[in-house]
Amino acid sequence: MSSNRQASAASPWRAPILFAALAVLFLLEGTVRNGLFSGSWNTALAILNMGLISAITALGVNMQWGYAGLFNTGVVGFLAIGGLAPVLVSLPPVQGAWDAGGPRLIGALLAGLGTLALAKIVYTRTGRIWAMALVLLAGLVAYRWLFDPAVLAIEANDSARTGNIGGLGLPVLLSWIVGGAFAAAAAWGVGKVALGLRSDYLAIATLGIGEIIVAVLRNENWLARGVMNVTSIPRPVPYEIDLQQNPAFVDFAARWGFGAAEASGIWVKLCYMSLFLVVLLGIILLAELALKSPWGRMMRAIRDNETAAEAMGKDVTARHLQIFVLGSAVIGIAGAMMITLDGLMAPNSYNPLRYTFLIWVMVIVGGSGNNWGSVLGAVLIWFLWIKAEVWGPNLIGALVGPLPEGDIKAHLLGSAPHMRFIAMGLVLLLVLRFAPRGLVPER
Amino acid sequence: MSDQDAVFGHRGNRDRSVVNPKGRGSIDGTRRSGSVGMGQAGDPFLIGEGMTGGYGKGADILHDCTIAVERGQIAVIVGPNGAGKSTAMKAIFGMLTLRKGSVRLDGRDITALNPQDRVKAGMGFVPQVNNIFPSMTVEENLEMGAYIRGDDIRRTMEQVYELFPAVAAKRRQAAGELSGGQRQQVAVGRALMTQPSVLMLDEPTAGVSPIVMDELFDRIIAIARGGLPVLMVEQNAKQAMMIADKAYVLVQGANAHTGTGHELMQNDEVRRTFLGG
Amino acid sequence: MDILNALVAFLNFVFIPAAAYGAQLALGALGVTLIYAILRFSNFAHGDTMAFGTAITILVTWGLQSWGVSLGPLPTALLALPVGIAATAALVLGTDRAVYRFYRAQRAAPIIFVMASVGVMFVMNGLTRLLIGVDEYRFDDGARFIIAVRDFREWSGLAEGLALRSTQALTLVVTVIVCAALFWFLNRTKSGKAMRAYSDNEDLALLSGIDPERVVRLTWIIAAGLATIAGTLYGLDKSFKAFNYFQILLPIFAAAIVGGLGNPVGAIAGGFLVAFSEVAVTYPWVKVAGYLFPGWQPGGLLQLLGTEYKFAVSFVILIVVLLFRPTGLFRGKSV
Amino acid sequence: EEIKMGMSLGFTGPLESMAPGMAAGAEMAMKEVSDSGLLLDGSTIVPVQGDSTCIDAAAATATVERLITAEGVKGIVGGMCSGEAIASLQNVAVPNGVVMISPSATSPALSTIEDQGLFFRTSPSDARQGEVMAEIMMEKGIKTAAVTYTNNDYGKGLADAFAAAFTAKGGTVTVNSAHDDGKADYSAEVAALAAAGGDALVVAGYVDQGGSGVVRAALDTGAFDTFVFPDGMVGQALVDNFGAEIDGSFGQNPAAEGEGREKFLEMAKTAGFDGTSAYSAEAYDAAALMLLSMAAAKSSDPNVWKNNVMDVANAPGEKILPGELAKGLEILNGGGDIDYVGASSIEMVGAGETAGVYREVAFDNGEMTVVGYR
Amino acid sequence: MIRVEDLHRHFGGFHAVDGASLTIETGSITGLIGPNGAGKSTLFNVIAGVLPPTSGRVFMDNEDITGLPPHTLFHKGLLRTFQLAHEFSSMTVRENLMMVPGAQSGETIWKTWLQRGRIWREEAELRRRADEVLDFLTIRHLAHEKAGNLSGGQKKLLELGRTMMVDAKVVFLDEVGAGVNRTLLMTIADAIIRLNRERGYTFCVIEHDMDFIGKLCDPVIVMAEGKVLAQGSAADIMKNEAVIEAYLGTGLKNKDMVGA
Ligand SMILES: Nc1ncnc2c1ncn2[C@@H]1O[C@H](COP(=O)(O)OP(=O)(O)OP(=O)(O)O)[C@@H](O)[C@H]1O
Ligand SMILES: Nc1ncnc2c1ncn2[C@@H]1O[C@H](COP(=O)(O)OP(=O)(O)OP(=O)(O)O)[C@@H](O)[C@H]1O
Ligand SMILES: [Mg+2]
Ligand SMILES: [Mg+2]
Repeated sequence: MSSNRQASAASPWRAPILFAALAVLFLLEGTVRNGLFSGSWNTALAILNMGLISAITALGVNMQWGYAGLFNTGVVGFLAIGGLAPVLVSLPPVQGAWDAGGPRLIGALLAGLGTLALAKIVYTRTGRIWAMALVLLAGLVAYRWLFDPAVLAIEANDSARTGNIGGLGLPVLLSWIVGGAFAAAAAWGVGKVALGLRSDYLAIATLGIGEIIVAVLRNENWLARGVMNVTSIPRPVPYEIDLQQNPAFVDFAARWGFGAAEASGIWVKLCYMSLFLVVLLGIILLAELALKSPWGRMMRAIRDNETAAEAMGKDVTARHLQIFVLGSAVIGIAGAMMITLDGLMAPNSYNPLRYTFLIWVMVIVGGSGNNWGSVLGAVLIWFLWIKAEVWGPNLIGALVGPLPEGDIKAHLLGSAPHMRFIAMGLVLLLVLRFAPRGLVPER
Repeated sequence: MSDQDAVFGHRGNRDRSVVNPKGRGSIDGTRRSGSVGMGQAGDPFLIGEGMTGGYGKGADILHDCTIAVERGQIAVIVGPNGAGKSTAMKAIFGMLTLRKGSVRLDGRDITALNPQDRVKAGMGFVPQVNNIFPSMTVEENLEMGAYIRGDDIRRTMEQVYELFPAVAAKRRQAAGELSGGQRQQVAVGRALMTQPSVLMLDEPTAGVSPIVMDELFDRIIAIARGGLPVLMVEQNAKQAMMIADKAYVLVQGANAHTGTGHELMQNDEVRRTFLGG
Repeated sequence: MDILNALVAFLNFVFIPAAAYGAQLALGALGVTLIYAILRFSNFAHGDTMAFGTAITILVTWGLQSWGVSLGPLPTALLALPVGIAATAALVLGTDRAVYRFYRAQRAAPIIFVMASVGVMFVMNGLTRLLIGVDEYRFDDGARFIIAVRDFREWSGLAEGLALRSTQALTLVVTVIVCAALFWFLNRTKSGKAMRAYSDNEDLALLSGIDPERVVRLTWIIAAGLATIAGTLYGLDKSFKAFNYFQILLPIFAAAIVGGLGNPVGAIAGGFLVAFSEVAVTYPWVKVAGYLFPGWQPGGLLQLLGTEYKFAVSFVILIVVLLFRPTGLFRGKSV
Repeated sequence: EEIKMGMSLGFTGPLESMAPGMAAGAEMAMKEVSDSGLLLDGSTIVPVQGDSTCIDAAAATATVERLITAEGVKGIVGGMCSGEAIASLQNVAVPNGVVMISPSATSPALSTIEDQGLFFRTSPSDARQGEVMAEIMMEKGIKTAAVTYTNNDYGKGLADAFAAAFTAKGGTVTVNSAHDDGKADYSAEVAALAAAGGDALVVAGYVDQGGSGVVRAALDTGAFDTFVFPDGMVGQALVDNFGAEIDGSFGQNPAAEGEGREKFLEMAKTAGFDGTSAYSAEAYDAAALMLLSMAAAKSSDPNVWKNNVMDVANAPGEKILPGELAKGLEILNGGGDIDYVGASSIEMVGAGETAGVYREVAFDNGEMTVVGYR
Repeated sequence: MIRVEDLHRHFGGFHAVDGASLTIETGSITGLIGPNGAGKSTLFNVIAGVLPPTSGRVFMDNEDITGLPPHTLFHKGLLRTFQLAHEFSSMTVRENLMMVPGAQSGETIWKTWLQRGRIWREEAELRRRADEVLDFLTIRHLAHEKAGNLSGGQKKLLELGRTMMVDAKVVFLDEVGAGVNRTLLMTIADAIIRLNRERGYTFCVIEHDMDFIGKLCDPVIVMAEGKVLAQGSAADIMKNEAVIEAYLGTGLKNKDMVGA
């Protein structure tokens, strides 16, 4: 079996060496200017920051897949629902929205949840489907009766600029935790329903659920303005403009030989980076502690052979639910962090290719089941994803250089942006080729 | 796998999936065969001589192990668990690469052939585990046994059904839904369908009931006496020794004792330590 | 009460479009399911394989059209299809050789195959765009309608119209033929059984004398054929746009899975289930109800959910189906 | 001097078929200025493309980050979609003090964003168009209409604005529902629209996206005969796609009275691309505006020339059409004043967006004819 | 200990278990034999909660346990092995054993963050116990091997070893002997007897090796076609005509062709 072959080939130095190589890539990106690298610290740090967020997302996916073998393809949904938190927590309240329909809206949501709970109780107590259906129907009517007017009123409230319920005006950092909680709550509901399914069937269920969550975010304007986007979400770090106007900072930058604009960009990104690193390392610490104890052993056993694990007294369903919720919470935290970094909530941008499958690529390339692997894979793949934008066209430029001028050359040069995909695909295939079990395989 | 299947039946597809890839093989089907060499004078029909090797890059499991079977005879391999019996069978069948030694069949050196080509060269094999096509019907399983045959297979199939009436009744049922013993019968039936020039069986009687075991041994004797050499691994050692023309005791990948079945049965030490009293 | 009008409205807006769309999904899902059953991974590159095959077919179609070749009422693309299939088969065989074969020899985990297929998807994606660009192309010629709305109204005197495009009919017919052929092939022929055997237990297939590489090749060729046919029919019916072929991948997967992965009949059923749930659940029944119960003036549109949620709806249906039948409508691979 | 100008457009992603036309438009303006040799003592303009992906804010931000901090561009034509444009503007362009002029981001949110005077757009905000469209329909005697919009801020904004205006004028919107771009099938949407009914169908989408799919399905099923097309739909592609099938339909798009657009189309033809492709003209104008503003400010520093954009775009001054950039540069170099009209009749108002004159078109006998302007 | 009342389990139209009623006395080692496909494994699976019964009841110590999930039954003291070994193939042999005991504090996620010391002590104890079991099964040298790489027979041993990691009340063994060396099998028989005598485990054993059954079991229950065919002491059963006809057979017919 190949498994033992590669495992034995992996030396303990593998991970440090790869991380060092990655660091060198970023150093080059920050300092060297050529066809491959941009030589700007701002670019390098910007890529790194998004890479760190991807790393946290990848950690969440790795918990679900690497530890427990749950194939969650609804990552985009949990990211999105986490992203809702900064909007609802940190945005200033919208004038008049609450009065227009707030209490009624809360009532509607409570009625909705109450109906579901009641339906469940009725079903378990009586075991009659029609009774449950009746409760659901009645609940639905009550819910719509409360919900629709409230939504209309809220959306009518200054609809061009707001039209949503607004936020609570709390610090945005708080929203990271709330984002995790949102995603965890959603995952709990999803898990209760869908975790009876396995593997590919679970995959398609979660894929659908991800789509549903995004569809809700896109179409429920009262919540976060839907496709109209929410902008200017507060930041936990200073604004560049303020820094540029702060003489002390300008002096400080000049001492290091940077212009104010450049330095302010770097400074802000460094601030973000520290915040992200704290979260990332905290999550890794907790994850590693859990993984390197009987809990981790139990999870591996469940992943290996559910039937046997069940026969050995492990409650497989409960454990699956636990890990699904934990992993999703981590993804939700990442979602909230991403919105904080972007300063923008744009539900249309949540597309599964980018936010589900690219994350999966990160986990697998890094080496599933290994936390450090996921981090490595995430930062690396994100780096490549961004750099492919430049490398692709440069590649085709180099390739068609010797061709004679003419239609074909013009056509190829015109299609150069699409080399982004080819470049990305080739890189991905190459990495998988040379490390078929991931860069840092599970030990 | 009847006891697994039951679980998956109502909870979803787990075995054949990204999560738990059971159907995946362990043999590299892309490997090409090397050339066939000459055999040595006075060789038995099939011989794996001085075989040394192991799985992948791992440590050696076989150490200079020699197994042979003559035309018309039954050779039995016994030994403690993990002695390397299955490994020796796999080595003879080309399913792991040998570091030393050679395999010769019917006057040719086939050490470099890949398993597919050994099948074409006339070898038939029933592995110890994973030896049926679970989602295909019993009948299709038997048909797959006759995959390389071009002639009419109905006659042989009838013979197999006669031998195993229990599976004949289930010929339209998916083999994965059978009981453990029934699956074993299908697996042996599949190999019989091949009409090979040498038959290799890895614990054919594991899990089958005494009455079926007797039938099976009867059949094996008949086959062997018909000229087809049979090489098998057995844990039901007492019964197996009774019918063995040649018996090998393997211990830790090396030949420990060799002789006729009768001789080994007489050998007290062998009987006590390996054959269960 | 006006049953005829209600029926025609239903046929025109729900049944026929959903059936054609369902058939397109089903054809795509067949390819996905086949790869899944035999090579054991979810092939994310399938959408882009479809796009590539269609692009080649279109290029050849243009060539044929410029020579003045046509098929009368049928689209010229049908003539170009074999070339498209051949080129696509060559491409996927090349991909297999360059990418997947390595992992097969390594006995890599299926998830690695899936990720490799994502890589292949990216490459094919770019390749198709290099080949034909990102624009939208229509390449249907021949007769557009079998039944046109206006003609139908005149002929029947009904208030409602009925349209049946030739591409819709073609899609349905081809789907039936392809499915029957595939089914026959897998269950009756020796090669088909060899493919199933390989999918069940690779090692044992090998020990039965089945050449695994031949099975793999055959699978890819069939998959390429299915992809090209599906892609071309889809393009004929709607239009060709490279980007859309990635988008169609999700409903295709949904169809393959809800039908029971690895089961061709399931793929067909799944395709129709997805299509009908998308169209029927979001259909406002007000018009049909108006014909059936004249005089009744419902307040709203009698729409269960807005079309914004159509994809969500079909997924909810899928999940419900899966909860009651966890291996899909038709028992998928489960051993 | 070599001046680098960035373009952050969605070359890959859902609107990938629109990006090349926009890039071609912008590059044409840059080439025109380069060739004239009149900008800042004969500076040449080097266009630098960046792929904003249209939907991935993070990728767009990284792209603009690269354009600005690594390539050192002096202005950016882009972003293409509102969300991505906002993210890259706020996170990169504003902190670095670089001007972005978007040809196609129409979200109202961009009007009020804190941009330090660094953001402009050459496409009008949607509110006005809704008004115009409702007016035209009323005049044609259309009292009920179904509306379908592409599910993004452009589509939704426009559809809502239209619905408000139309209702205010006494019309009825039977249904106002979204369609997603790049989807496999639009039967469900069309079935819903048909069931709601109406005298006409307003398609607030993109011609090379879902908009065409909806129209196609509506025509085939006979659900609607008359369509109303706003700016995202009006274009040669519409005629190519549907020919005589949409006879009797009409629409409007922002375009100046006069020969601006025609001239642009001609130039595009000579340059070898399709000038009618969506937002291509706006992209030309965006690029031209930036370069003219540099000339007016006599500096390529965006923090300086950002203050000249409004002047250059608006009266007083000589009117400048496409192809006359050299003339404009000469005037500006001589200290004169110009009023850039360009291909899409630029008139900047308020927070740096165009007021928009609309051209009314009708479709007859398989052709698109200009009916008038309002 | 275990009482099964009129149990049915159907697969489609096929009645795998067709009205079986039997009792397993506390403290006994009950043998369960029968032809292939008699429904023995199916019966086990129903009792162990892996399969829901079509109809019928299962009681354990007079408590109705029908349809309880396997992990609940485990905690009630009901353990089972699988006919086809279900090892945790990517874990080491020792880990396979150490994961078995329930109620490990290290299996609660927050305790892994806060109670490292306690977990460490528990682990040391578990490792000791696992090594004892490995010694007994003669596979101590494989402690660090991945379970997936074991030989067929070794996997069966591991399967048995797991039941020795905890104090069970009743253990169901599904063909522990198939593929296990006969000498070792007799040692296993001794172990089962010891567990039975010293720790009071109740056993129910499916096996086709009549030497093993004869040495170990009393009473022996014979199943055929989903029903109980006979029940009695091993010696009685081996004399029973019906059992001989359906199951035991009369030995080799081609004996004379041997040894030529
Ligand atoms: N999932 C299933 N679907 C259909 N039939 C099944 C299924 N599982 C088992 N059977 C049938 O039920 C019968 C009993 O099977 P079971 O595995 O209980 O036999 P057994 O007594 O354990 O036999 P063995 O000694 O060979 O293990 C068999 O005939 C088998 O074909
Ligand atoms: N795939 C594998 N990779 C590595 N080691 C293996 C593999 N399969 C078996 N082994 C090791 O090789 C040794 C011999 O195994 P083999 O299967 O040949 O034993 P066996 O004699 O057939 O035993 P049994 O009677 O239990 O079937 C065992 O110690 C086992 O751990
Ligand atoms: Mg063995
Ligand atoms: Mg059994």
